[in-house]
Amino acid sequence: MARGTIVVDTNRCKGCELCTTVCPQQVLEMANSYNTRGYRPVLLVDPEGKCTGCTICAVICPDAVLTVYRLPAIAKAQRAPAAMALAA
Amino acid sequence: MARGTIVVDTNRCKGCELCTTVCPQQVLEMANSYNTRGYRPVLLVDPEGKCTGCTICAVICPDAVLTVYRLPAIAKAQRAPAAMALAA
Amino acid sequence: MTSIELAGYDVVYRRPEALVNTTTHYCPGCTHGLIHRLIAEVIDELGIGDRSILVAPVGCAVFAYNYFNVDGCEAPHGRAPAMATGLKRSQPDKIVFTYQGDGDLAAIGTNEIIHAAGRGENLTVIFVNNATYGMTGGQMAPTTLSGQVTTSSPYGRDVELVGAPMRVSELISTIPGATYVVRRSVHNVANINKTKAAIKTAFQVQMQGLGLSLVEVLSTCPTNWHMTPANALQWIEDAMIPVFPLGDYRIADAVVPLTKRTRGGQ
Amino acid sequence: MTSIELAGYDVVYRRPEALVNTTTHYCPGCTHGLIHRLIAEVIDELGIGDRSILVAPVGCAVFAYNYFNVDGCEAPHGRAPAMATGLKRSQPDKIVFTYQGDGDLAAIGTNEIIHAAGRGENLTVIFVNNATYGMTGGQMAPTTLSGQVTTSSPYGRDVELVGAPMRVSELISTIPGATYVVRRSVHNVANINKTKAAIKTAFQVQMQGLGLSLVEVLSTCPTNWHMTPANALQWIEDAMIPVFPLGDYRIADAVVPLTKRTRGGQ
Amino acid sequence: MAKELWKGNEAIAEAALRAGVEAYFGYPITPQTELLEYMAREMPKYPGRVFLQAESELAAVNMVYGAACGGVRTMSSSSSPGISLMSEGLSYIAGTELPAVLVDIMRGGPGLGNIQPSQSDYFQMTKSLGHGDYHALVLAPSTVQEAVDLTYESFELAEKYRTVVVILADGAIGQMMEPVELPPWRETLTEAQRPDWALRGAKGRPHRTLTSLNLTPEGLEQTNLRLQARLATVQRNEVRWEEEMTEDAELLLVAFGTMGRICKTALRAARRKGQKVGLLRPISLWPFPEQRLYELAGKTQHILVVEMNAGQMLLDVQAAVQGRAPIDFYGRMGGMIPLPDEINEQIDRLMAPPISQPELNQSGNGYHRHAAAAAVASRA
Amino acid sequence: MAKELWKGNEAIAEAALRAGVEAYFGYPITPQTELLEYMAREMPKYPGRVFLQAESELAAVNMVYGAACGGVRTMSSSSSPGISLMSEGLSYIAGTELPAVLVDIMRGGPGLGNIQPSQSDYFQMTKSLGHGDYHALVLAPSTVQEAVDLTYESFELAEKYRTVVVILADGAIGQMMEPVELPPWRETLTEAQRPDWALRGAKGRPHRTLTSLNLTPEGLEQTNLRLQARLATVQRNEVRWEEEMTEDAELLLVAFGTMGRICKTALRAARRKGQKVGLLRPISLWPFPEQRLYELAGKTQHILVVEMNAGQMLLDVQAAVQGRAPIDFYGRMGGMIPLPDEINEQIDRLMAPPISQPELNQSGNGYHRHAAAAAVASRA
Amino acid sequence: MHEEIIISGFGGQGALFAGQLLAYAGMDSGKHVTWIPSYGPEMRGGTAHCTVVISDEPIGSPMVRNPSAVIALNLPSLDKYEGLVKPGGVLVYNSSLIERTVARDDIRVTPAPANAISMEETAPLLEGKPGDARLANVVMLGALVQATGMLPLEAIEAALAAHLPQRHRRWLGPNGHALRRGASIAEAVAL
Amino acid sequence: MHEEIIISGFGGQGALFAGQLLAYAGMDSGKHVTWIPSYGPEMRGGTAHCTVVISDEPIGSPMVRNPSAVIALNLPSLDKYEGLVKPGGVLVYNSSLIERTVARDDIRVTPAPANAISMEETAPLLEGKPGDARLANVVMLGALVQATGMLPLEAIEAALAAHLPQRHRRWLGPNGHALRRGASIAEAVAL
Ligand SMILES: Cc1ncc(C[n+]2csc(CCOP(=O)(O)OP(=O)(O)O)c2C)c(N)n1
Ligand SMILES: Cc1ncc(C[n+]2csc(CCOP(=O)(O)OP(=O)(O)O)c2C)c(N)n1
Ligand code: SF4
Ligand code: SF4
Ligand code: SF4
Ligand code: SF4
Ligand code: SF4
Ligand code: SF4
Ligand SMILES: [Mg+2]
Ligand SMILES: [Mg+2]
Repeated sequence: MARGTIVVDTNRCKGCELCTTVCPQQVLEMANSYNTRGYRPVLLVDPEGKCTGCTICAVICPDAVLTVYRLPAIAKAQRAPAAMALAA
Repeated sequence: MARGTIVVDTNRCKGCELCTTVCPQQVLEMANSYNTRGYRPVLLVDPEGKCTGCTICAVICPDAVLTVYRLPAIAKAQRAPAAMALAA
Repeated sequence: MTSIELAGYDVVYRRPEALVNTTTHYCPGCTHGLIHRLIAEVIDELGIGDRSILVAPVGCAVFAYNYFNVDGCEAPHGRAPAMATGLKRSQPDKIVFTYQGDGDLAAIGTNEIIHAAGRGENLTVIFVNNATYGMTGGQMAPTTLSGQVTTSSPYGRDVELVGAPMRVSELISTIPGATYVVRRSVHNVANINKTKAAIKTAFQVQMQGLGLSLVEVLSTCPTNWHMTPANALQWIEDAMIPVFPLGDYRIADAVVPLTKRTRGGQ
Repeated sequence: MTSIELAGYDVVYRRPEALVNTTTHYCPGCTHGLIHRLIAEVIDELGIGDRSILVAPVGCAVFAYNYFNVDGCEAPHGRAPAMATGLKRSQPDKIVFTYQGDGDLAAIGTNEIIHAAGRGENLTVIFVNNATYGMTGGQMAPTTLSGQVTTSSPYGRDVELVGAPMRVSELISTIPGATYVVRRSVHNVANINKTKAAIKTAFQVQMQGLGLSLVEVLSTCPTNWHMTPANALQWIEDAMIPVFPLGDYRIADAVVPLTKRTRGGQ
Repeated sequence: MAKELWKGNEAIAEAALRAGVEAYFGYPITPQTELLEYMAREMPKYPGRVFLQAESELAAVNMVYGAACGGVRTMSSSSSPGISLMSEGLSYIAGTELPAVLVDIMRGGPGLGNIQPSQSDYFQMTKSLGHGDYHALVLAPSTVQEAVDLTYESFELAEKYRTVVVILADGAIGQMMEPVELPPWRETLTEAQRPDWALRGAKGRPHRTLTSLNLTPEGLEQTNLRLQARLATVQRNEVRWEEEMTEDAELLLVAFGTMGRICKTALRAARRKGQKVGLLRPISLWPFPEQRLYELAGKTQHILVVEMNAGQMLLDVQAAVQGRAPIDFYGRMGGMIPLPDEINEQIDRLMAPPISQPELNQSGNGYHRHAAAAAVASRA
Repeated sequence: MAKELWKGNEAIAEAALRAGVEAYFGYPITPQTELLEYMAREMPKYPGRVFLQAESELAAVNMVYGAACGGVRTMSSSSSPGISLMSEGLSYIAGTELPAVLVDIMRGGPGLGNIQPSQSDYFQMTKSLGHGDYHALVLAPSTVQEAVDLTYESFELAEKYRTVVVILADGAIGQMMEPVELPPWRETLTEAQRPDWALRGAKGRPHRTLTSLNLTPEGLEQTNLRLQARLATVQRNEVRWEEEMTEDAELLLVAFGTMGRICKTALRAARRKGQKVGLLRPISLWPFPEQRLYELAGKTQHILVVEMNAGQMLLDVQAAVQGRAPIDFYGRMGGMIPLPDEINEQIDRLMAPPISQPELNQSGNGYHRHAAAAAVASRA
Repeated sequence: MHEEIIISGFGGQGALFAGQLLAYAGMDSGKHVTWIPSYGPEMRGGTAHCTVVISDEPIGSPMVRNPSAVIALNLPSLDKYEGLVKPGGVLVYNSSLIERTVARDDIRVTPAPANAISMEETAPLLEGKPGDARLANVVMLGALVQATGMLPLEAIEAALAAHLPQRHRRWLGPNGHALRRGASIAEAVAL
Repeated sequence: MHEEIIISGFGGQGALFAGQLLAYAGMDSGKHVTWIPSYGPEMRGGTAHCTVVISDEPIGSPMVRNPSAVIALNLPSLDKYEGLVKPGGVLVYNSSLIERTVARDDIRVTPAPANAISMEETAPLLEGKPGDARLANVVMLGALVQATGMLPLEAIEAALAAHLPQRHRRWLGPNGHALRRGASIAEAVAL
């Protein structure tokens, strides 16, 4: 089980790619298919379970598309500073 | 002959008394009669020829009522600093 | 909220309650949406969603009232601070905030913001500076940068002819009634978080009745800048910040404790 | 001019040519007339009477165009800087100046002056601050002092409710396009002379195309202040100057030589 | 209650206070300023009510817009140039279907004009208070008492129809003193009484939105149809006028506001001379009493419209009369007021047939023109 | 000269350039913005000409006012809400008797409304472009070519009558492309050609003053009489309209601008069906072709006014027709445009007697009402 | 009855207040009244006048061209209104400031030395200083009311008592005197 | 002749430009023409369409409810306009993006695989990258012009040569090809 994961509200993603540019684990990619609004949404491609649930992708997303999850214990110990305000 | 003198454009004076408050020689008084606009105009009352032509009265007059005269020689020597810009 | 629960995981980030569960009309990558989200998060955190009233501008954010779970209305172009004044004066227990673009606040509506500040109205103003008129197709704004090509400055903004970019925070901070005036940016995660903290302080200033609070946010317009969203963020850093330095332009004495508390509270 | 010659005497002061040979409608002791005279003297000294255009305000000075021997027109309340912009842009060889009260410039017309400054319009603005709306019978202006009783602040201006007096020179001086921004007063002879020097510099700034010049002049309204003219001058010194400190608020580098020259030339 | 002598501007302000106005926003302008000044003095005496001098009329109307969004009784007042500055805001208020009251104490125009009484905002007020399809309900008092009564009622009308109600008077009514009986004090609204569209914070209910924007033509058409339907109701319910001696009138005077009352003096003088003159004085200028005028036009020989302007209500008269009687106009402008003797001169002229009049005939002081029916046909 | 395909907004801008406009001041607003953007691109190419984006429409109109004081050919353009903000300034320009040209590319209202084509500024433009007694000369093109021609001519008209001339079009004309033949380039004025009232510096002559202020009612009345006399001349000289198949028309369509041309399609369809339908398309909305309409009303059975609004020109039609024919109205609002099939439906309805129609009848899509004659009499 | 009165003088001579007194008195006597001030082109100072109509009937025009009674407090006012008084009307003028006489013989003319009377009546309250002209308006009003008989003098007195601003309270007595002296002048003229 | 054409697609598919080409070609062939764009409620993106009228007579309404010819570049456009085409009219749709067929049998329907053709025609100029859909609009226009015969194909070619923006000059050749290929599809269908 990865330390973190995300859920993409696919039909609300506008494919702006901003989250992909900031993810420290580089586990985000643009899909090749289109969503109902005609955009290519982002995908979590994390076969190795690298996502830390750091929330950085969610912080930069202009469209509040992402929900971020973290394993409880690990979450407490390794919170990234950038995410702190948002987790409050 | 006094060093200076003034001419009051009597019908244009509004009797505000400002000139009387600033004349260093105290030679200005308000008339007891009224001008055509219903104001009591200022008068030069200078029997002793004290007016220096310093222009101070004219500088403060809001209604450009006063013309100031000075004897040429004296004028050059004794120009008051306050009047300089105006005499330019 | 609609976010799903995942067995074994805690939710560490989810859409704020105060943000309506819908898709905005903003262009992909436009940071209007991001700033909306930050405001919604602050409203949630302060628990003021049921007594807040938004005054939306004329500009790309004209539909902002559709995106917040708070009461909202729509001002004529530039007049949001006057409308907000009418609302706040007659309902002083409400939290009234305006959301305004640079055309709206820094061009047609400069008078209204200056006098709302002058009167020290208890209002919060979120001022979104994207250096252009987004909604009407990218004309020159007072905040357009020197040399920037827009549809109404096709040869680049000529400072000789139309003056230097207008610096709103600098201007408003000279007015005593504006007690909290800061400039922030959303070009990266660190600055996004700082922006959110400032927005929170701005609302708290109003909650304490300390006067007008204004947060200027440097924001992108990828569409009219003709850039990718990522390049647009970069352009904020490279081109806008040198002209519009980030920082605190006025923090009145009464407001200082609030800024401390917000920082500490994070 | 009409002044008489006196045998043996030199005329050391006479009405300026640029002042129309008529009586103004101003109340006795009102310093609007005095400021008019200073402007007229400057126009004479600079020899620009035949290429100057005045934009009069709505306010007590609404008839100012009747008092200057220069072409003149009348702007809607507060819009003089916009009208002047239209005149100057289409006739750049003319010297265009506005004469505006504090209601005109600091209330309804704040947007126009800020953006004229923002664009660096080559205009000269004489801003007459008498802390009230003279023409309409003495209502509160943005520049009305704290506690000052007016017909629309009958219990005294309450800073808590309507904010502190607006400081125009401070505000405008933050705008780069306004290259010469100073505050002067006409409450005594020394200050009258300084005011005149500033007005002269302001016109010279325009003649050299250096941007917007603004001279704020603290002025009396004996009628609505309910004071004698002499007491009104004293009130400027006692009550107004502490709130509106005299001084040079912005002298752009390019303007500095002009201020030296003007001083030297006196 | 005993009558008191009140100045029009102050009486209107007092009537608004008694009607429960909670928020007043305005900007000084002659000849309306006493109204603002009265509010400045009186409003602070009532807790929870707001007086604020705005930085401009533009700001004032948008403060009213804001307060109105909250379901608060609110108003502004101004005079002609100030009203022009409000037109965008008023159009927004109309498009958002909000109630608000506006007092216009008209002065001479166009432009800065002067501060004398005039009726030259008739068109602005009845036809196009800004862009878009809407009308305000426009009420024109001819006495200070009527100004009080109409102001008092205006708030209810505004709320009932979710519309802007304008009290349209001229400087004469603003400045004159007359005996007045003041209406009783009305309570301001409690929270529970606030309208169900008001923005008061989304506590325990979904959030609400007030806007004049609708990007789809279909949607905006619906807004407009709703607006027009409401205006049609106003047209059915709120037409007001006064008549004097119309039964046997061979010449019908039509005049509103100050001009309406001045015409009464002329009417009486004419009747003393045996001339059968009547008067229709529209009180609601929008909706205009077109139906009644149409009826009266069928019974009279001639219509004379008198205004303190170049002939603005005249157009509504023409449209209502539909050719059933010839229409003449007499007016004065720029703050000049047609006095009874001038009007009687016109009456004498018109009642001495045959009438033959050039279109624009500036003889003596006044500005008169023959405006309709036969005359139109005979124009070049 | 060969025809080129031009977008309305840009063609108007180019026509103004060719007419010698020297100073343009404006503020962006859809659906007019291309006009401003075209000026931004082209003006800098001509030395001595000025393009300036103002901080608001309020500033823009006053920049125009300033430039006009100098006897300079000047103009602005905007769309409905922006025009509302100009009303004070326009009233000043009128009161100062200055020439200026204004283009209004109308959109849906009231308030912010939307950016679809509409004709809902008719009242604002023809009746009260601000406070006070005045009218602008209002010209309504129905094609891009006509927009070009009228714009080109508008500057001369403005100068001849010292008045504001309005080019009133809707978003459809602003946005559409049509083949256009452009007029020749005209020189801008030399210093010697400047009008003798222009403020150009008091060199070798007494100083001049331009103002709309006159504190004495007698003085302001004179200004107004001068203004009215000039407007009367305009009414004599400048009435323009187009007619199609009016000779034998049993039903007369009256429509302007885009609506006028759409009615032509309906007219042709009706004629193909053997219905005797004609069209009067007013081109000058002020002065309105009332005389011609009065004549035609005497020859037709029925009049149908069609507008992209709730019935504004309708009032002028009613006033002109004077009951000589029944008048019906069909309109759509909020950016909806009556298309030929809807109009033909109305024609069919009206040409199948007997007519009996409730006052406000919202059936199907459109907004129609029976507006005059018998109907008025039968109202409650 | 139907009276149309114009009261005119320099700004500061109290023409407007005299008119208000008349209007109050008329109202309190159960009449219809209107009071309307008129602004000259001057922004401050200049002349001030008001029109008062008192009538048994509801009042149509509050403005009049040909008043039935005029009070002229100064020469410009006399010049302006002398010719306008309705035949049979009353003209009261301030003979303290106006030296010329009135030519018309179809109206009743009452010269009243209002300033002089005011000086006499005000002097006692001005502690040694000479009297001033502040009561001239009331003297004239007394003369007018008496000359026309439009209202009982007591009505004016009551209006004075009710409407003299608080800060001028101590002037109530002298005002009453001034009013009566004005009335007695008119009486004398009428005899 | 009198043709009323609607061209509709996603923003970016070039519907408006295709309409302009048609208008230019019509004008240069001596016809009366109008071109009018139509805005959806979307502020950006969404659908874009335009109406072109080409006629021997001066044009009345530039808007039409029932076009004589329609180009549908995407499915929403087909859904919207399929039912509106005048009986006897022509409907050309982009079969690369639209999988369904058209039910009406009172109009002439031409499916054209416009994206596919565009890919083929653009690939050579895109240096190794796969082709893109930028010429789909011109393919469709070719098909429409051929199917209706409203104008000679050469007129469109000339319009392309005259009005293709300078920066797209190198695409002139491929545009011509795309146009002809569109035309030949329509020809095939017609046979
Ligand atoms: C009175 C008026 N003028 C002009 C417009 C047109 N208009 C709509 S939005 C806008 C500018 C928006 O720019 P900005 O405020 O910077 O917001 P952005 O779209 O960039 O977020 C303009 C000029 C209008 N709606 N009303
Ligand atoms: C649009 C508009 N609003 C209000 C007024 C009324 N008005 C005339 S002058 C004035 C204020 C003048 O005050 P200020 O500018 O300070 O000049 P001052 O008379 O004190 O010199 C106002 C509010 C007006 N003429 N036009
Ligand atoms: S939570 Fe962090 S690691 Fe996981 S996808 Fe988002 S940015 Fe990448
Ligand atoms: S930042 Fe948001 S909208 Fe953009 S691609 Fe990522 S999830 Fe989609
Ligand atoms: S010139 Fe000087 S001394 Fe003479 S009167 Fe004037 S102030 Fe007095
Ligand atoms: S300062 Fe001028 S106006 Fe005043 S009293 Fe002296 S001369 Fe007269
Ligand atoms: S136009 Fe610009 S500001 Fe507007 S939504 Fe698109 S990217 Fe954002
Ligand atoms: S009212 Fe005041 S500002 Fe106006 S002229 Fe009189 S004293 Fe001067
Ligand atoms: Mg912007
Ligand atoms: Mg002032």
